[in-house]
Amino acid sequence: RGPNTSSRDLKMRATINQKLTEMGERERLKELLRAKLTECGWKDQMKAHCKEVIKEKGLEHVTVEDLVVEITPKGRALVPDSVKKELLQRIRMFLAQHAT
Amino acid sequence: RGPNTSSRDLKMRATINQKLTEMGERERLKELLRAKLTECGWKDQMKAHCKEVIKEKGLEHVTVEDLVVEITPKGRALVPDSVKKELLQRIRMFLAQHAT
Amino acid sequence: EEARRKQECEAFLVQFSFSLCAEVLRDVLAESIQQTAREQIQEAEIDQRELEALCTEQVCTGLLEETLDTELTLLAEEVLEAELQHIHKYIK
Repeated sequence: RGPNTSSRDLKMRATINQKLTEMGERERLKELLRAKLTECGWKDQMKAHCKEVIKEKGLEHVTVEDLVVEITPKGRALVPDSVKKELLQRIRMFLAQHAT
Repeated sequence: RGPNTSSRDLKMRATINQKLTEMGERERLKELLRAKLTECGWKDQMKAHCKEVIKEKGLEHVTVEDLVVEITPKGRALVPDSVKKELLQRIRMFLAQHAT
Repeated sequence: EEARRKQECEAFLVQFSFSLCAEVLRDVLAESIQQTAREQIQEAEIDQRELEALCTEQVCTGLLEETLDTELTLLAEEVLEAELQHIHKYIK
């Protein structure tokens, strides 16, 4: 890719990002993901995992920060592929409609 | 509450009791309670009640054990709420001051 | 040239889709994990306080009953003894 391609990419990126924000699509994507995470049981699994960690370490030895560090790997791993695919699909649809 | 509540309860009660005993507070609380029971007239009431029971049953038919069984319900019922509250308050204060 | 541009644009959109997807996932997961951890710590703290309050009351009741049992036994012994002595005196 030459320098022109790169600057064109940057320009396109900025334009799409602006559109995503202005049209509220970025927030809607986040909202969709939050809803899907609840719906697929991810949130309940995370709650249960938090409870396990607190029980194991003892409440007096756990801060919110510790807990976040402890549960994050599982939190990432537990997102179903179907949810990721749906999110990607929705992004593609938006781009197909608005990125000309 | 979950199924582990019972063991958690036992553990916590044991910890509280241990703290009270180790630091001599348990004995001090009993002492305070005895003083309060005398002060509020409970002891005099119970003495009178003992005499009534003995009179009613006949001295020759009453043992210490019988008498204790007979007077216990009234003995518990006659403890003023203010005395119970003060005791609880004092335990709470002690635990708050000696929280780990 | 047109075909090349179109191809480049499509490649860009594919790449952009993936990066946006990853970005949304990262943000939402970070926020949700933080929120869940905070809520669960709070819930555990409330639970702990409730348990402490309950156990303190139970210990208080235990201490009260123990003291009452001792006091009532002493009282019963004392009164019974006094009554017996009274009778003995009377008989003599």
